Amino acid sequence: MQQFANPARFLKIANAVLPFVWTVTVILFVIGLYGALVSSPADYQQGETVRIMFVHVPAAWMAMFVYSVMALASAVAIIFRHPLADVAAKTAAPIGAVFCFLALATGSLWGKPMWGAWWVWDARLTSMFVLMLLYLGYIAIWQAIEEPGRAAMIARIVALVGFINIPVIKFSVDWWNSLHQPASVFKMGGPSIDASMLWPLLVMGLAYTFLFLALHLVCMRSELAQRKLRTILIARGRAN
Amino acid sequence: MRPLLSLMRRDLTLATRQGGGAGTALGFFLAVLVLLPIGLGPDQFTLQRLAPGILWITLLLSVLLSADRIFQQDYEDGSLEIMAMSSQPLELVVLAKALSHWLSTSLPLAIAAPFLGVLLNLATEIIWPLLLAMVLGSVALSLIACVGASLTLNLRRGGLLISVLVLPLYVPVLVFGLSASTGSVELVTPSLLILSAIALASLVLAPLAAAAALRAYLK
Amino acid sequence: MRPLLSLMRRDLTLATRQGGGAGTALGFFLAVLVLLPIGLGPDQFTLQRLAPGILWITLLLSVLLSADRIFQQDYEDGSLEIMAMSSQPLELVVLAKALSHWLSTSLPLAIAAPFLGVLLNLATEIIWPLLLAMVLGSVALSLIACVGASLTLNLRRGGLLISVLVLPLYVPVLVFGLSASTGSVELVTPSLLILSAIALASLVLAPLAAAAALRAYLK
Amino acid sequence: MQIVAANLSCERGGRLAFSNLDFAVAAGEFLQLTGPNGAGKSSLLRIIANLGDISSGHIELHNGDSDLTLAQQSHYIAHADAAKTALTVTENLQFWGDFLGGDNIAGALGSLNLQTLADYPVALLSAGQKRRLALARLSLVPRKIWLLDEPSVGLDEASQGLLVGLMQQHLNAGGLIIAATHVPLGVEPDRNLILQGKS
Amino acid sequence: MQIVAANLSCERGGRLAFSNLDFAVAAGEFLQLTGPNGAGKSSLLRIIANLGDISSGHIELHNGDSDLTLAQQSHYIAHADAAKTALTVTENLQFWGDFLGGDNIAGALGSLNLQTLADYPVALLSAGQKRRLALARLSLVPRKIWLLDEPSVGLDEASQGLLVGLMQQHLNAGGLIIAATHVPLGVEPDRNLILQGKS
Ligand code: HEM
Ligand SMILES: Nc1ncnc2c1ncn2[C@@H]1O[C@H](COP(=O)(O)OP(=O)(O)OP(=O)(O)O)[C@@H](O)[C@H]1O
Ligand SMILES: Nc1ncnc2c1ncn2[C@@H]1O[C@H](COP(=O)(O)OP(=O)(O)OP(=O)(O)O)[C@@H](O)[C@H]1O
Ligand SMILES: [Mg+2]
Ligand SMILES: [Mg+2]
Repeated sequence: MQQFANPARFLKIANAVLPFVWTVTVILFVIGLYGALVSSPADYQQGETVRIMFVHVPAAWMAMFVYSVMALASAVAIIFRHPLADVAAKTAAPIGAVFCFLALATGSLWGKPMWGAWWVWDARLTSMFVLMLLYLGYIAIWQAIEEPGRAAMIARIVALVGFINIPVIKFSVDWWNSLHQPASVFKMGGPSIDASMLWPLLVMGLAYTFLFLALHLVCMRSELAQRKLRTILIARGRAN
Repeated sequence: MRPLLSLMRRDLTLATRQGGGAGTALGFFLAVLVLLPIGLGPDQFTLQRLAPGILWITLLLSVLLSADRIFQQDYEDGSLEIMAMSSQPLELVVLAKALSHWLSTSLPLAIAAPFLGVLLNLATEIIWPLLLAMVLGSVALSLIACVGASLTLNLRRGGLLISVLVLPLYVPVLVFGLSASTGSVELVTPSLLILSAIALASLVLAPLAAAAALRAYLK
Repeated sequence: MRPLLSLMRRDLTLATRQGGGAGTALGFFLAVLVLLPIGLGPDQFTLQRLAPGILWITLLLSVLLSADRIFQQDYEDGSLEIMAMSSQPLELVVLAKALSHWLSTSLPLAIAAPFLGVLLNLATEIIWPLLLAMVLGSVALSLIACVGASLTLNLRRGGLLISVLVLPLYVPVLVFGLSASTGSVELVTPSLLILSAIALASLVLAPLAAAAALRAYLK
Repeated sequence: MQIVAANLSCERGGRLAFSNLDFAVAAGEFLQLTGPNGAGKSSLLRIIANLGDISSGHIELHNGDSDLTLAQQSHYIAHADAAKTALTVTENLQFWGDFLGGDNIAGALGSLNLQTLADYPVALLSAGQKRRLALARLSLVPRKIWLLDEPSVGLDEASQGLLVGLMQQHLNAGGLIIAATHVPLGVEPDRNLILQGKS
Repeated sequence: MQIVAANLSCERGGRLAFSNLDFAVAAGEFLQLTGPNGAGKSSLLRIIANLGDISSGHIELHNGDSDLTLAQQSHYIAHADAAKTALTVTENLQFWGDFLGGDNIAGALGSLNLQTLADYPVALLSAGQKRRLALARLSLVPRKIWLLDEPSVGLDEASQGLLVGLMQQHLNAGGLIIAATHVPLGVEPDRNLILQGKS
């Protein structure tokens, strides 16, 4: 893993794979959206609104996935002192926040017809809301602390401490009584939703994942560029 | 005028640089907003009925806690002494700091709160009266909070003591703010007028009280 | 052992001398307790039903806000540096400070709260389960608050940022604490066990996290 | 212009810091306050800056600017540096300039050669660099009266030299300086007031 | 016992404070750190006290107490006084005594004659009196290594004399002192490390 340590090499790799990642993303979205909007039937009770699912569910998955990535990166940063880990965690946060917001927004759009309310305080929605807060808090920390090294360490701790929330979201529906759909894809004994809906859902999930990968690489690249710039400026300030 | 404007500019800069001004306050607002439904139970109709009250209380707390250290830093690093020595009346200094707190924190919250009411599915026709009442009320809230902050300057546990002193003063704002925002649908209600009266009164009285308290700490 | 005990003694002394330890916290508790019924409407039955939730939320906020500067003073006057240099592991220092905060503030609140419930005409048979749950929960609350305090050490606006970081962690305590105190009349419920598990976990994990954060600020 | 104090006494924390103090300083003069810790040097300076209470006696400014108080015509450099750590050196000076009604930022930076640090956030400054920023206020806004509490603390040799230069210049320009110190400042005091503390 | 540093570099706030520093101090020796503001004196002391990060190089303690770290065998007197204003002088010393494992309160009070102030709340102490309280820690708990950051700041003549006495005594007893200062401390340094800052 140390061979990626050197940012220069990372940049080389990133630049190499990015075009590939982008193309895969586009292709997956095309297939997924076709499956979601055209081939799959409207739900017999939910009607056309069911199609929101193909935006909502993957977004929700990503919101949790990205936070886990942040937590993992933070752990790596603490254990292996890997120079890129902090950059990875820091740049993942805003992207994850957007996914989280998307899940919340589409969810509440879906909620209006389904539950007759934009928002209900059931376990999953609440914990998802809390996840949004954690994203905001994490981002705030990076802004609030001037000294980079210090900010990095504090941010790692925030990410790891907040990770407790992820299992809570995943299993909240089973713990507390909830209006929300129980897990129907990732659960014991295989998925329980119709195949015609399942495959587009999974493809969309994959598409989202690649989208994240692409965006993440781009953000990491610019973050590294900024840090380079900063050190140069400081060196100049030191010189005169 | 220039001195006070520069003071406001400085405080606004500081608010955005350290701990992100309105952002953090908004975060706190949301955090409390999560706790209340969990605590009070998720029942749709109860929440809808309680929504305005919940929003007002959350606003009160956010403003109060965001203001608790408004003078402390200036006191500890000696800036306050220099301002007190200058030819600027301390009352105006207080007013300037209070206004920049209002701009950087209370006003954004007051504007955001009614729309966050969606989370408690607040009845949509209340949004506008609520917005108006909160914007007016937030002026009073910021100024009263400043009085509390000046009274508890550099006390450890200031954060709590200030609440004990200030929350009672918040009661009128809460009462009239609530009735202004729930009482009726038309915008201008008697309560709203009383609320504006309170806001104006605090604009005059709060700086006097706060400045006096600050002088006491400086001597 | 002696060093940590002396640290606890010192913190308890300070808590009583500056801003009056439990007194202020209790004041804040009461202030919020007055505010909530005004905001939520004085309707007896609603209040009675909401009483446990209101008490829990007020407890959460009081503990959180009383702890927000628990490390700040030691950091600013250089005491923390000397403690970090000493042969006492920083984790134990944190634990000692957390415990003295619990003794001086959280515990008294947790004991007082159920009886203050009468103000909201809390059903009397709930008092004891509530008391038990709150005493247990307050341990977790104090420790988690310490983590937040260490993360936002000496950030201006720390008081708010801490809430954004900590309140999410408070949610489980609130949920299980609430169901432990309202769920049923017999004392030992599953929720109570989970609550104790949370308390124990935070006893172990919170000092680790807080100490790491403090080290980051000292370097 | 002259500052005259007649049997001044000061009580702090219930104890008499000093009593029956008499002194007079005229324009162009430098009054140096010395004496053991706790003798009341800082307290005296705070009193002159109208930041402390007089228990008895009085202190007056003769033929200074009549529509300004003594404090309003004075610079007071205390132990605290009155600088915001989140702002850069220039931003801090900019603010004090606007607030106190002066705009000689370049001069202020130069006076304690802070030019190279102009764009650094104060959080990153060392003890002495912060001190220099505080002293830069002296050249930022012109004031007739300087009240300095241990001004040379934490300054390196070079900066101490600069400070001496500033003080000399101010005295020659008809300014008035009252400074408390434990170490010789390098400027010959015209008058020396020795406070005898009991502790 | 000996402290040895080999091409030590320190980066603070993204800038290099100093680089490739080499020095060695043995028991009974006094190493004096001088240099312009921002040269890195305080940073170096913090590094030795394990309160700062080393960017490169390393620092070691040879044949000291093997089961204690360097920091654990050191006293570090920084600019902050590590005293609680709500407690009295004695209470503060009492606490540090218990915490650091020493009990020579009387000796500590005497060492900087604080006896008369013993029962004053620290809130009522003057700048130099607070400083003396901080320095009293040196005699409160015996430690082989003293790290002093501008220790004489704010002390009156008498106290400066006491400090000199303490340092001499410590050196004669085989102690080791590293002190940063801008003014001569009154104790002849065995080694003098001059840090060249650029700003
Ligand atoms: C703002 C409101 C909502 C939020 C925050 C939200 C959040 C989530 C989350 C976090 C997941 C991922 C769960 C997991 O992978 O275990 C999810 C999945 C899902 N949501 Fe929502 N949701 C919301 C509203 C809705 C609504 C209104 C519906 C439709 C009635 C809905 C239907 C689903 C379905 C079917 C899944 C997939 C469950 C699975 O396969 O695991 N959600 N939602
Ligand atoms: N904030 C305060 N409140 C009450 N009393 C104080 C305060 N500060 C100082 N004192 C008392 O007033 C007396 C004079 O203090 P002051 O700071 O003026 O002494 P000083 O001459 O400046 O000493 P130093 O040389 O240490 O600066 C001291 O005895 C001290 O106990
Ligand atoms: N808290 C800090 N964070 C980041 N950088 C700092 C910090 N404190 C000081 N620095 C930087 O590190 C360098 C060394 O600072 P340091 O305090 O060690 O200097 P010093 O030699 O002690 O100066 P002085 O004589 O003024 O005390 C300075 O250039 C300063 O800009
Ligand atoms: Mg003094
Ligand atoms: Mg230094």
